[in-house]
This record gives sequence, structure tokens and C-alpha cells, in this order.
Amino acid sequence: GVGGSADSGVYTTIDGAKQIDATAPINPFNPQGNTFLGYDAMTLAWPKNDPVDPNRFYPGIAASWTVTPDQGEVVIHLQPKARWSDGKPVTSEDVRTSIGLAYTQGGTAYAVDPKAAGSAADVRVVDARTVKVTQGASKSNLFLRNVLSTVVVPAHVFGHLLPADFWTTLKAARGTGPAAEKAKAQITGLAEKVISFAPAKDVSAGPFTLERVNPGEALLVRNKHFYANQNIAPDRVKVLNYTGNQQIWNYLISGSLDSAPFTAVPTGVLKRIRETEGNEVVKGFSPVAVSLAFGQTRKPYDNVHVRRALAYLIDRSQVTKVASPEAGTPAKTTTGIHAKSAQAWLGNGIGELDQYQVDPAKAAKELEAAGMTRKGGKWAMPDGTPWKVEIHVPASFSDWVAAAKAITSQLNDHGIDATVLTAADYTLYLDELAAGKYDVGFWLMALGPSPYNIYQRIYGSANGWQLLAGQLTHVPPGTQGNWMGGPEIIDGINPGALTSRLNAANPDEQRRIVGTLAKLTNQQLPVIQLYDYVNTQFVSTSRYTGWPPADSDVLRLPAGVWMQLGMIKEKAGS
Amino acid sequence: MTESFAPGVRVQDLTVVYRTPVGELPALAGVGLTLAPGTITGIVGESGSGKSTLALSLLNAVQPPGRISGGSVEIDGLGDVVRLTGDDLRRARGRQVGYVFQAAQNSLNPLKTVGKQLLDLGRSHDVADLPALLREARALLGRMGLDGGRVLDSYQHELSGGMRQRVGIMLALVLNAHLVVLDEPTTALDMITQATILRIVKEVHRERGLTTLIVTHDIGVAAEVTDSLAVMYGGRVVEHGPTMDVLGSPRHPYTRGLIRAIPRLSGDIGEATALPGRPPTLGTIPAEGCVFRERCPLRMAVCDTVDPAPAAYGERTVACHAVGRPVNLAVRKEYV
Amino acid sequence: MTVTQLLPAPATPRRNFWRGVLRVMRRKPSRMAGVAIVALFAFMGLFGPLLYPSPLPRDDNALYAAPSWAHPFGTDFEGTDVLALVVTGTRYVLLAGLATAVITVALGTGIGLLAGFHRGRWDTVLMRLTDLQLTIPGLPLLLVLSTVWKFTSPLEMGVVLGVLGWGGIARAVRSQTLSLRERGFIEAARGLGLSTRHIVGRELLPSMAPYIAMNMLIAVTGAIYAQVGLFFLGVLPFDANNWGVMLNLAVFGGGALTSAAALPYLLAPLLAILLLTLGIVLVVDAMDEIFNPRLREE
Amino acid sequence: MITGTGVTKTYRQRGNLLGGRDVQALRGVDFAIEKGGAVTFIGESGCGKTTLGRIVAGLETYDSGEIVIDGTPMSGLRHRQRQAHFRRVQLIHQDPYSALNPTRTIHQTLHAPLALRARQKGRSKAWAEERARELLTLVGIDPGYVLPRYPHQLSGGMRQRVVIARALTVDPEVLVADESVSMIDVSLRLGILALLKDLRERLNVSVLFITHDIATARYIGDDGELYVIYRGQVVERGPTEAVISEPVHPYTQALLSAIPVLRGVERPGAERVVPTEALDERHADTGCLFARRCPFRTERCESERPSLEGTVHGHACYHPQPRAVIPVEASA
Amino acid sequence: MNTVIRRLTGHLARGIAMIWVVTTISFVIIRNIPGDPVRGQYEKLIEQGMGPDQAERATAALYGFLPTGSLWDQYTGYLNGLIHGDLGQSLSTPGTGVATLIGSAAKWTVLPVLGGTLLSFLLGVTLGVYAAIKRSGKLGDALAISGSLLHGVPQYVIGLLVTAIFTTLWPILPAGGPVDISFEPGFNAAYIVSLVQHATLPVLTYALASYGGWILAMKSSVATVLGDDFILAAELRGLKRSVLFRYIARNAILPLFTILALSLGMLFGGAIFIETIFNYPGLGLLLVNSIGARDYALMGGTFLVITVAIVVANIAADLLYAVIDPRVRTGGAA
Ligand SMILES: Nc1ncnc2c1ncn2[C@@H]1O[C@H](COP(=O)(O)OP(=O)(O)OP(=O)(O)O)[C@@H](O)[C@H]1O
Ligand SMILES: Nc1ncnc2c1ncn2[C@@H]1O[C@H](COP(=O)(O)OP(=O)(O)OP(=O)(O)O)[C@@H](O)[C@H]1O
Ligand SMILES: [Mg+2]
Ligand SMILES: [Mg+2]
Repeated sequence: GVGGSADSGVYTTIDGAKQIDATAPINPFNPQGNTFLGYDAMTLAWPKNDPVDPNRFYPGIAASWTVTPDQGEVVIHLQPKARWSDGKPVTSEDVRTSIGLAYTQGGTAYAVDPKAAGSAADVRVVDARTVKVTQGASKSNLFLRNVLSTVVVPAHVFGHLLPADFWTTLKAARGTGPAAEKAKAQITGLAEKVISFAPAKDVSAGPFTLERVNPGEALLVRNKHFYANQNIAPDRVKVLNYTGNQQIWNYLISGSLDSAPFTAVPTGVLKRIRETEGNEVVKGFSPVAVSLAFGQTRKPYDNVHVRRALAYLIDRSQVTKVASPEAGTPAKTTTGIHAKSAQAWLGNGIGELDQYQVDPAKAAKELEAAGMTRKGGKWAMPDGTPWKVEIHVPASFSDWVAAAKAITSQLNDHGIDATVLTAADYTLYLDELAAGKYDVGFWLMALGPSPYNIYQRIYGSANGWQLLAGQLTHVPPGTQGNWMGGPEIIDGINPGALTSRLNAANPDEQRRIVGTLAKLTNQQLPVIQLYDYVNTQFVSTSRYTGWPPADSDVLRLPAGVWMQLGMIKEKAGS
Repeated sequence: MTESFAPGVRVQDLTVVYRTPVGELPALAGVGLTLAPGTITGIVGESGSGKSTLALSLLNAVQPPGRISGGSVEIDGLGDVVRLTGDDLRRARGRQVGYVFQAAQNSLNPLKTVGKQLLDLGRSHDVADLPALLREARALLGRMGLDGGRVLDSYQHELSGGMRQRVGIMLALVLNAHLVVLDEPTTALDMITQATILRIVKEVHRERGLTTLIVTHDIGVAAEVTDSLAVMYGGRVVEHGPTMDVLGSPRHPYTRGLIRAIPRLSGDIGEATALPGRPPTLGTIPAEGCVFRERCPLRMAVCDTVDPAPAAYGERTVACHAVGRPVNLAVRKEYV
Repeated sequence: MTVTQLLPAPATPRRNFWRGVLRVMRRKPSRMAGVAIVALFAFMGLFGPLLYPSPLPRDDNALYAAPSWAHPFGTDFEGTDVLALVVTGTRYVLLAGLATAVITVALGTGIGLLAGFHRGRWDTVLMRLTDLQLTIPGLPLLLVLSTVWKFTSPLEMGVVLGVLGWGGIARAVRSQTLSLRERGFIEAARGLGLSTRHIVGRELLPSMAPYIAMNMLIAVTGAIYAQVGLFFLGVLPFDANNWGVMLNLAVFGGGALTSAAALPYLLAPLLAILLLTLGIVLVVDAMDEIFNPRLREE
Repeated sequence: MITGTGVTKTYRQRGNLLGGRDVQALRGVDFAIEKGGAVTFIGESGCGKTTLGRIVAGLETYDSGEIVIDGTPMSGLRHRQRQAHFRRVQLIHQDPYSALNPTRTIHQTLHAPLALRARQKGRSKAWAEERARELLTLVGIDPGYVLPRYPHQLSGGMRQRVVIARALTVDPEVLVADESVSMIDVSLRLGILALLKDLRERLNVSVLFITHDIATARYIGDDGELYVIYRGQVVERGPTEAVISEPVHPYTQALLSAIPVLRGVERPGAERVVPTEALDERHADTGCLFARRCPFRTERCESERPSLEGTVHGHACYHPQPRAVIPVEASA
Repeated sequence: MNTVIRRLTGHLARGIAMIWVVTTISFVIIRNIPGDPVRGQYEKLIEQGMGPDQAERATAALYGFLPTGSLWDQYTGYLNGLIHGDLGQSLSTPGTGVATLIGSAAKWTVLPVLGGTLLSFLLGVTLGVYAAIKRSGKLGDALAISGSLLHGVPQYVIGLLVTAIFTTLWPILPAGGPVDISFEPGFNAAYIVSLVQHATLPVLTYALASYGGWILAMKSSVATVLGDDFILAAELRGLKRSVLFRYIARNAILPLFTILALSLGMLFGGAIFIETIFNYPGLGLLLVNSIGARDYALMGGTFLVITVAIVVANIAADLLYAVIDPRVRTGGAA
């Protein structure tokens, strides 16, 4: 029962990343695979939750690393004591095999295409515990991050998935001509085999190994060969399935969780959770924000004045209060960047941006500027037809639904006819959004810390800019997923090109570009930023102590990593 | 401890009421009837006259929404059945009083073989020697012209109507009851089967020394087998006496009319006439006065106000104001 | 011999249908309560939206307010009166329920009658169709359909629910028809050469009326549940004052099952559902007696 | 006039798990119903009386043989034409309660066919109303009382009269009365029988009377014909009085012997015949169908089937012999 | 005996035809569901906090599993697979066969469905007898009305209330999942206790939501039997109450058995609400998840299994009736 999880030595948590599926293989390459990052699945290093710098890491399998300033070459030094749970040492060969397997799956650092920015050109085993990875000609400043994020699997278990001539084939694939194409096909042809591979048992270099799994839960037990075993307090870890906020709240209230991932929590529930002995809330930075995005080819949203008018009418703090009072902060302004990163990126520049405080008078002026007319207290389109704002949200996101409802209420108060329309599920929502069927919809953005990732959401494929084989092109609105439909060049600026430059730019240049894009976004309003998420985590001090403090840069990492880093200690006397 | 004598039955002032939306209405109003030990008594009457209700009262088994609201049913060896309750009542049923149901066609549990139901009966009445009971049942069935072994192994639906009726009689007698009540034993059977059943009833009655009550709406059936005959109308016994007398010289105008209304195989067609009006139902029985007056050719002023009390005329009991008055004593010539 | 002239029985006044209905209702007070409840909901469905200003007022300072005189069931996430939401949401729910019921009953009765009355080849074909309808798992299909189909109006909703739910009634109506068909009065009507339309419309249907009416009411409740349930699962379009959406928001947005704050928000639509069900159940209880002249007149 | 020749009907019983069997309900029945005449069928339960009645009323199909209505053979006709012919034959059901729609008043019940009739004849609505009253009066009930009522408010006798009135709305030539009095109270039974006889005389309708109570047959048509049917075969046929008073076939004799005697009023016939066994449909149907149960059977009876012989009073038996079986008046 | 086989083959042929039609309908509908599984997966991962690059890598794998070819080719391929017993590969759990997923989910559906149905059947039948016997009294009325009411209250309402009561207000039972992972699976006390604890709420919810229906069915069935002559006849023979009760109960329950078989079949698809609320990994939840993930093969497979369950239940109900009712068993009309 519930009480069973309170056994001493058992650490109970929830994996928010996927459904636990008992039939899935113990294989980190499988999207549903039964491995748990930070517990039995290890990466070379663990990214810190930094608002600005994507390349700060805590050590993982890699004890340390060196990188050249242009990130052309990364040398990785493995943990000297690292061993697999079957007792075999973790070697450079394991890392090389893991990288080889990653190639079969594709990805930024391990793209077979040599022209792709930030792809690795060469992997070299320097010695048993040192590996050197070199970046190809088209450089990306995310290379280090991507390399260090490599999941390391044992070569003696997964190695046979790579054919003996794999590395020669890879080399051929990175060339040109028909031979290269054939080699490429050979490598991607391995993907399915790699994903489907089901090892008989879990061989892990992490602090735990998978003991068993049922359709809703997984049990991990301590790996006695883990290199930093002295740091690990629990003997066993029980990972529960994530099925909905509701369920997490209940677990928390019953006091059965030691830590829980980010969830949206209504105020009343939060109070109730806090009442349970030992429960604490830890809040930290979360580089995600929610916004109202426009289909800019659709009338009247093609007119920037209309978008601005809406921005002046939406009371973001009221929206936040209704929708996500605990896990959100109202966006200070709308830049496309999370307020916390914005502070770091823009500094005083923020002051120059329009705050879009609620201002009906300004809004009316903007609407008039757009040619809209007011008839009987209701705003109508320039041609006199009624204007009806339809805000689309996926039905399954309760905070978005509440936010959308709050916005429509506000707009209705100001004489704009507005309604909420929901899509049955998120997949459907995305499909229709991408097909350009919506005027106005909700959109996740500000996915930091990399500025490239942040602006890629606004000035990337959703807005027409496609990066194909290292070449940036712009496709017309309504094609290939270009649903935002913004202009390619605004005021002489090509935001897509700037965004893609962020990938390779040095910090100074990045700062300049971010400044430009923030200002452009603030003026052009392809999206209206509503609120920034706050990473709200729950921990319980009744069995363990030493939890990361608020705003800690490990907060977004799994608790398994906190353990590796020696943070979590058994509570005395429990 | 079974009685080996034919019990007498005395029904006195029996009143049975049914609860209806308009209140409790009497289906039997002060019925008196005596069954002499060892005789076959018939009760005839039209539909709704209260025959089944009277028969059920002998076992204190009037079904809700009906209840016995007054009177007594004295059975030799049992006492007043109306007072019996609980297990005493249950034991009396089946063991002392056998009942053959109106719709014997459907009086068996469709999911159990006859034999199993016989064993249920035996166990319910604490029969120690069940094999003996089975033997007795087989003998009885054989006596009625059936292959006992086969019948006991059969389900209800595998038996014909006549066979079911005989099984019903067997079940009523197998525990050695000496008072047997048969409610419409031959309704829904065809002529030839009916004749067979009636013959069996007579024979078994004689062989086992029973007191038998037969309820029927077919005067012919009653005439064929009974020693004494009671005629019911509107919840009252209007005439009762030896069968030959009642049929040969009916005194109550209703009995007379009823006999005249019977289609017959011989005799003059023109003599037969239907009774005018229609038989009363529970709701249309007059509250006071004679129940038959609406259809009565001899209606007098007194009939509207006073319910005639049954009066004895020799062996006969008749409830009619007109009977006993010299003018009306004359019995129609053709029936004498 | 002449035909006997029967004595006329005391004449009873010819009774009015509605007087009979009233009598049936009066027999049990619970039925009156049922009628009152159903009437209340019908009233809310018809006039509910007129009772409140549109859009409904909200109070930013009273999100999830506790019940009070001003807000008997508290307020929702936006500070809107929950009772007002329930009242104004009745129309959608009832309309979809009615639409479903009408379609279910029309299709079910029509197909059942046709199959039962014509027998033979028609019967085989229609019964196969009915089997098919009954074999299709309804709720799963609805879930799938909800992604294909945007149920923007209650009528659309009703149509789909109706099309997925007529099988049971069709089967039952068919067997009723088959048994009624053997009854003397239907045979007599055929022997008299009365038209099929007359036989079906005047003789068969009225005999099945209590049954059909009962099924109709049950279909209404069933449709309301299915519909509210789909909204609750969140697969149908948002409508702030729809009972199902209220349930969804109360549970998943407000944590009504976890903390007391949003509990009234959850309970109000739940109570509305329960009350409506109770009303319908009580009315169904009287249905048999209303349509049976014998029970009605006594 | 309706005649039937060699009418045969076999019910194929749809089997359940263990399969079914075929029931020969009618085996080549010949009959003739004269205009205004009375024909009675008697027989034990299950011998095919109802089946025959329903075939004559057009409610059931027959397998072979032919039914001719006023010179028109029915088998060649299309459904609609056949229906039009059969409208002249009306069935009166045994159970007067189920024969009337409980949800419709008597007025509604009578009005529907009359309206149809009015349309066919080009008469007015008022004619239909008038006709309803006329017919009810004809069958001997007070229209004012009956018309507004529901069936459950009437007695069995009244209901049966309404059923007859309804049958008369289409001016039939034949009434098929299947056990029409068996569910009616004894005191009212004669009334209905008298009514049927009356209708024969006054309207010149023929009556096909089906019963297991032979005595009632006399009251409808002592001038008519009586058919004794056994397991789907007519075993004796003749003028009603003749068959009753001088039955020739052992089966007829058995049937008549079984009729209870009103002791005190009558005494039993001297030569009553009792069948040796109960009826069993599974008995072999080679030879005489009654052979198994017949006390007078010989070897021939078991191998050959006798056919109906004789013109006025026919019988299907190898050993015909009149016997005194019916009860006679006790004194007279 | 031949007819038994003939009847059975007839049933089977009709059942298979039915399954084929439903499969075809569901295939067409499913393939027309809008929504791109790849994009869905990608955004879902992002929403769950994964970086865009990592999410991209994780979803890239899905491309290889998308069905290709014209709708007709896909259809014939699908049918061909079905005939060979192959339900295809899951999209959302690449590399795992749909059959495997369904097998593991079906296991979990059977337990609460059987438990819940039997519990509600027993409860409803008992109370139904009581309601029928006391039908003219206040208690009988109350039972009947509460039966109809409960019959009417949707499963999810009861599920929600039960959750609120037993996991929050008075937390004595686990809120979800099939079994506590801490215990070694197998035939040991701890595991079985945990299994039962987890199944309790789904079973309870199901039982509460459906026993009202059984009350009503049983009540009317008992009322019919009570009106049958043989019960009065048995009473007049002086049979003991217990024997009498058995006569009534057996005859009344008989028609309910076929409904029971049918409802078991329906339940395979009908447990969606309960499984969602209690996160119970059965077929209903599998279907909901597969719809969310646009896992065409899995959706089709689950649909197929649910349909097959209904068809089989129909056949079983028919055969069951023939076996338990002697009137049907030994042939001949009652
Ligand atoms: N359950 C009941 N509820 C109300 N009235 C009843 C009930 N049972 C019988 N009665 C009425 O009681 C009266 C006598 O009924 P009973 O069954 O004793 O008549 P019967 O002479 O046996 O008639 P039948 O020949 O039809 O069997 C009838 O008027 C009948 O309507
Ligand atoms: N619809 C039917 N399907 C199958 N068999 C039938 C059908 N109707 C009648 N039978 C059978 O045909 C035979 C003749 O039946 P019918 O009803 O004509 O007899 P009946 O002489 O009217 O009997 P009763 O006196 O019982 O009314 C019987 O064996 C009966 O079981
Ligand atoms: Mg009776
Ligand atoms: Mg018949």
C-alpha cells in the first residue's frame, strides 16, 4: 500500500518524462525504454540550470573535460572508478560505442550529415579512460552541451548492435556522392534495431539498476559498483508513473513521495500539501514561458496594431492568478525570453521595451490605427463584419484553458467578442496549429538556456525558417509547418537568419543578437508572452534531508543526480 | 403421525378482503360451508365468484393483497386453520391438506425434474425414508396410468398437460394427506384427458378414503364426480346440497339460470337461455342487499336492502328471499 | 330466440387523459417531486440564460470562494458564481440529451418496428445492422471520433450519441412488436384490411408507448452522462458553463478532490446530475401507469 | 361460398440446440362453407383446428391444396388481391381481451375499419358513426355505454360482442369463430352462441365454428355440418345433429363419451368409448391415425389409412359402427 | 449433436463477419484521425522539460515506425497481418508488438472487470430479491428508486467520489496503479495483498456503478417469477422457506446470466473511465493513451480486442443459456 513506500531505505519519486510501460525494453534509446536518467541511465555530464549559459555542467560519467574556445575539440576524462553494475570498468570504448549508437538515432551532435551545424566529425579513444570528440566544420556553440549529454551504455551489452565496419561506414557517410548516400542509409537503417533491442537485464553505471517494472511503477536497487557509492543514501528507488497532476497531489498529501517533479498546483491544493508533515516546496528557475501566438496571415492578426491592442488589453497578472498562481509569474513584458534570462541577456535594455501594461485607451488607438471600428460597444473588422477572437487551446492543459478563459473574459469586458475553443488532445491541437487553422493559440516558448533554442521557437520552422543541410531557407506561410506566417524581413531585419546565427556566435555577438530579437519581438508581437513558468518541486524532509535549496542549478535534474552529487542524506533517526 | 381418517371441514362466516385502490373489498362475505368427511364436494360458480379464494382459505393461503378478515375454517385434526401460523401452517400444507393448483399446467418448477421436486417436498416435511417416498410416488403415478420412473426423471416441459395434472395430484397425495383441494383440475385440458383425470380423482378418492373439494366453473365436471355441490355467486355460497338434488331441482334462481344456460348434447335447443346481465366483479358487488338481484327474475323489494341469509331446507342450504315463499317454490317442469 | 339486450351498467363519466395522469401522479408523492424536478430543469434549460447577465459577472478577488448567500455554491477559478454556471449550462446539456434521445428512440423504434413487423428478409438485414451497432464499442469509438469531429453544437453531439446508441431499443422494440403481432388485435386489424400505417401508428406504437417513453427518458440520462463524461475527460470543446467542463476544471484545475477549496465547484454540477437523474427516475416510475388506461383510470 | 380441397399445412419447427421436428397440422382437408351456413370443427387439442381457421381467414399460408372463394382459387393470386378476398372472412379470436387493443376505446376500435369502409363506399364520416351504433345494437349492446369505454371496463361477454361487431364492420361473408365462447362465463355463453346464430339468419353470414365443446355446436347450427378432425385429418363429417346423435367413427365416439354427464338431469350413454391411450403426436402416421388409441382396431388399421367415405354423413374408418354414447335426459 | 456444431459455426461465421466490419470501420476512422504522432511526441517531450534537441532526437526514431503506402495498401496489409495473427508494431513503444501490449493490458482489465462484475452481480441480485419481495412496502420502493438512481449515476462520478473518500479524506487505499512494485511478483502474501488493495477501488467503483442495474433486473425477474403459478403451488405444498427461496432465486437468476455474460464483454471497452481515474493499466487506459499518442496500430488492436470480447460474450451468452436452461437444453417449448 501507500505505507509500503515509506520503508526506510526506499526512495519514492515520480518520473514525469514518460509512461512506465512494463513491456518496453531496458534500453535508453527507446523512447519508452525502462531506464531512468540519473538513476540507472548515465550521461557524460549533467547540465546546470543556468539562465544563460548552456555549457555549464556537473560531472557524470565524465569526471572532467576540456574544450577548446571554439568548441572544436572536446576531451573527456572518465571517472577513474566508474564501473558497470556487473563489475566491468567503464571505458572509453563504451563511450565510443554509445556515440556510435547515437549516430544511428540521429541528433544534433551526431548527425550523419557533415554540413549539419554542430555535428561531431571524429571520435577518438585516447586511452582507456579518455576520449576526444572533434566538431565538424560547421560549428555550433552547443556542441559541448550535446556531447556531454550523450547517454553512455555498456559496449559489452549494446556493442553487437553496431556492425564491425560501422566506423568506416560512418566515415563514408560523412563524404559525398552515392557511396555516402548508401552508407547514410545503412546507418539510419540500424535505428530500428537499436531501439528495439531489449537487454535481458539492466547493466548500469549509475547509482542504481532496474530490478523490476510493472505497468505503473519501476523498482531500482543500489548498484554496488557505482563510483560514488558513499554519496547514495537509499537502498532502493521506487519510480511511479506520471498520470496527471491529480495523482501527484494525492501522493504528496499522503506523504508518500520523497520528491516529485514539476506540477501545476492550485492554491488550495498547495496549502493542503504543505499541511502534510515534512512536505516542502522548492521553487526555481524554469526556462519555459507560455504565450499567445498568432497566425499572422489571418485577418486581422496580420496587422501589428491589432496584436498590440490585444497586448494592451490582457491583464497578465490576472491571467496568471487565475491559471497558474503557484507555478507561474506574470511575464514582465513580452520578449520571447523568460524574465530571469532576459535580465541576464538584456540588462538595462529591458527598460527600453514596451511593458504593455493594461491600457484600454492605447488599445483603442491601436485598433483604430488598424482600421477597426466600434459599433454598439463592440469592435468590428474594418469592413464592418463582426470580429470574433477565437483562442485555441488543447483541452488537456487545464492551466492553459483557464488562462484562455480569463483572457476571453477580459476581452469581452473591453468590447471584443472572444471565445475559447479547445482541441480534443494535444496531438490534434499541434496538428491543426501547424496546418494554420488557428487565428490565435497557446504556445510554449522561451526554451532556454541556449538563446538559439529560445528564438528558434519563434523564428524557426514554425515561422518558415528551415535549416536544411546547414542552409537556411524561408518557406512561404501555410507550407511545411509555417503556421505563424510572419514576414521574412521586418524593418530590414531577418530574425530567422539572426536566430540561426545564435548557434555559432560568440557570447558578445549572442548578446547583440538577443537584444535585437527581443526588441523586434517586443514590437512586432508574433506572440504575446503571458506568464513564465516557475519550476515548483516538492520534497519531503521526513525521510531524507539535504535537498537542493530554492533556485539551485540542479533543480531541473532528476533526484538521482542530486544523490550522485552527494546532496541527499538519510535523515538521522529515521 | 399422519391421520388415517378423512377429516371433516367446517367453514364458518369466512370473510376475505382484497386491498384495491378504492379500499378493501370483500371477495368472500360470510361464507359458511361444511365438507362431510369422506365425500367429494364441488364448488361451482362463474369467474370471479370467489371459488379460488375459498379454496385457498382452506390452507390459510390467501395471497396478498388479500387477507382473511374474519371467520374460521375448522379442519378435523388441525383445528382452526385461520389461526395457524409459521411452521405449523406450513406443515399442515402438503401433509394434512393436499392442494392441486388451478393451473396445474404450470405448477411445477421448470428447472427441476419432478423427482427432485418430490425430494424437496419430502425434506421439507422431514420425511426420514426418502426412498420409500419415491416408491410411494411411483406407485401413485402407476396407479394413475403413468410410468412413474420416467415421469420422475422428467422436467415439466417434457410432460403433457394431462400428465402434469396427474403429477400435481400425486404431489398432493404422496404425503398421505386426507383432505385434498383441487382448483379447476381440468381447465385447459381437452375432453378426453378431462374424462381420464376425473375418473382418476374419483378412484383415488375412494381408494384412499379422502375428503375432497373440487373447484370448477364447469357444472358438468362437478356433476360427474361430486357428492355434494355448492354454488357460489359474488362471494357467497348461494346454494349447497347433494349434487343430484341441486342439479335436479335447483332452488336458487341463480342455480336455476345457470343450469338452463348450459349448452347440452341432447334436449331441446330452444329451452336454453343465457342469464341476463353480467357477473359481478369485486368492484361491482353491491354493498347491501342480494348480490344476484340485478339479474334475478324473482327480484323483490326486500332484495335491494337485505342480503339473504343462507337457510337450511332439509339437506339443502339456500340463500334467497324468494325461496321458501310458496309462490316461488314451483320448480320448472323440464328439470324435474 | 332473440338477442338479449344487456342491461346498461351505471354510466361512468368519460374521463380526461390528463385527469388520469394527475391521478397517477397523486398516487405517490415521490412522482410529484419527480415532475417538479424535471420541470425545474426544463425551466432552467429554457430560461436559465435569461436569468443572468451575459457574460456572467466575475470577481477577481473571490476565486474559488467558499459558499455564501451571494454564491450558494461558491465561485469558480475566475470568480464566477457556480450556481449561475450550472443554471446557464442546463440548456446545452438538456438539448444534447434530448437530441440524443429523439434520435435513439426514432431510429431504435423505427428499425425495431420495421424488422418486427415485416419479418423475413428485412428483419434479417436490420437485425444484422442492429447487432453491428451493438458490437461497436461505443465509448471507445466516441473517444476516437472526438478527435475527428468537433462537436460544436449540442445537436451534433446528440446526433452522434444517438447514432451510437439505438441498438438496444431496436432489439427490444422488435421483440415487443413480434409478440404484439401475435396478439389478437393486431391480427384483427390486418384481417380487416387496415393500412400498415394505421396498424403501426395507431395500434402498435401506443401499446409500446410506455416502453418507448421510458427508454426515451433513460436515453436522455444516458446521453447526459456520456456527454458530461466526455467533457469531463476533456475531449470535447470547452464551454465554461458546461457541467462536464465544470467537473473537469474542478478536478484537474482546481483540485477539488484533493482540497476543499474547489469542492463546491465540483459538487454543484454533480448534484445537478444526481437531481436530474432522480427526477427522471421518479417520472419513469409513473410512466407505466400513465400509458396504461387500466392503471390510469382506476 | 368457400371450398377447400386437400389443404395441407406442415409447421417446420425451428430447432433449438437439439434440432426441431416437423408438425403435420393439416393433412389434406376438404371442406365447404355455404353462404349463410354453419360449419363446425371439433377435435382434441393440437389436432389443427386453429390452423385451419387461420388459413380460412387468410392469416396463415398453406402448403398444398386449394382454397376457392366464390370461384376464385387463392393460390394464384398476389398478396394484395388475396387479402381483398380474405377480407370477406373475419376471424373472431378466442380471447376477447387480447383481441381488443387495451389502449384504444371501443369507439376508436370500431372507427378505424369503418372509416376505411366509408371511403371505399364513398360514404360520409357520419355514416361511419351511425354504422358503429347500428352494429353495436345489432350485437346486442348499448352503444352509448360501450363506445367511450376501454376494453378493460367491459365484461367478457361484452368484449366478445364488440369483437364480433368489429368483424361485421367490413360486411364479411364468413365469420371464423375459434373457441369464441370458451373464455366467456357460462351464464353468458349462450348469449354469444345465440348472437352468432342470429347473425347467420339475419345477415346471411356463414359461420365457421371451431370448438372442443361439441354441445355448443348445436346452438349455432343444428342445420349445419360438423367436421371431426383428428391429427390434421377429417375423420367424420356430416349434418351436426346426425354426427352428434349417431357418431360412427370411434374417435368421435370417444370425444362424445368424454363429455361430463349432468347427473340428476341426464344419464350417460350406454356404449361409451374410451381410447386406450393418450394422444401422442409421435405416434406413427402409417395406417389409420387413430389406430394406436382405438379399442376396435384390427391389423388393417395399422397399415392402411382409411379415407373419408360417404356423401351426407362421411367417415374415415374401416369399422364404422354407430354407438349410443351421448348422455340422454334422465327422465322424459 | 450435429446441430450444436452447426449452430456454433453459424455463430462464429456471423461473429467473424461482424468483427471484420467493425475492424474495417475502425480502421477507416482511425486512419483519418488528424494529428501527427511525431510532432505530438516531440512537443510532449518538450512540455515535459526535455530540451528541443534531445526531444528531436528521441522523436526522430518514430519516423521509422509510421505506416506507409496508400490507405488501401495499409488496409490490406493490416488485414493480412490480422489473418496471420499479427497486430502490428506499436508506434509509441517502438519495437514492441501491439499483441504484447494488449496482452499485458488485458491481464489487468480482466481482474477488476471480473471482480467488479461479480461483486455487483451478487450485491445487486441479493438486494433485487429483497426489493421484489418487499415491493409494496416503503423499503422496496426505496430500494427500487435507489437502484434506478445508482444505475443512472455515471461511473466517473462514483469513481471521483470513491477516490476522494478513500485516498484523500481517509487515505487507506492506494490511489492508482496495479500493484506496489516493492513486492516480489508471485504467489506470496505481500504481493497478493498489494494486488487486492490496488484493485479494491476500481472494483468498488465498478460494483457501485452497476449494482443498481442488477437490482432492477433482478427485481423485475423475481417479480415475474413470484407471479408464476409454480411458486404458489410450491408454497401450498408446504415447502420450507429455504427451498422456496431457492426455487425463486434459481428461476429469477436464469435470465440474468445471459445479461451477465454480455456485460462482461461490454466491459472490456467500458472500463475507460475507471481505468483512467485509477490509472489502472487495462485496455481502456491503453486505448486512451494510444489515441493520445496517435498509435494507429495500437488503437486498431485495442479496438479489435474489445470488439472480439463483445462478440465472444454474445456467443457465450447464447450457448450459456442453452446449457443452463433445461427447457432449451432438452428441446421443446415450455
Ligand atoms: N390479487 C387480487 N387483487 C384484487 N382482487 C383479487 C385478487 N385476486 C382475486 N381478486 C378478486 O377476488 C374475487 C374472487 O376471485 P377468485 O380468484 O377467488 O375467483 P374465482 O371464482 O376463482 O374465479 P376464476 O374462475 O376466474 O378462477 C374476484 O372478483 C377477483 O377479481
Ligand atoms: N406457429 C406454429 N409453429 C409450429 N407449430 C405450430 C404452430 N401453430 C400450431 N402448431 C402445431 O400444429 C398443430 C396444430 O395446432 P392448432 O393450433 O391448429 O391446434 P388446435 O386444434 O387449434 O388445438 P387447440 O385445441 O389446443 O387450440 C399442433 O401440434 C401445434 O403444436
Ligand atoms: Mg379461480
Ligand atoms: Mg386452437
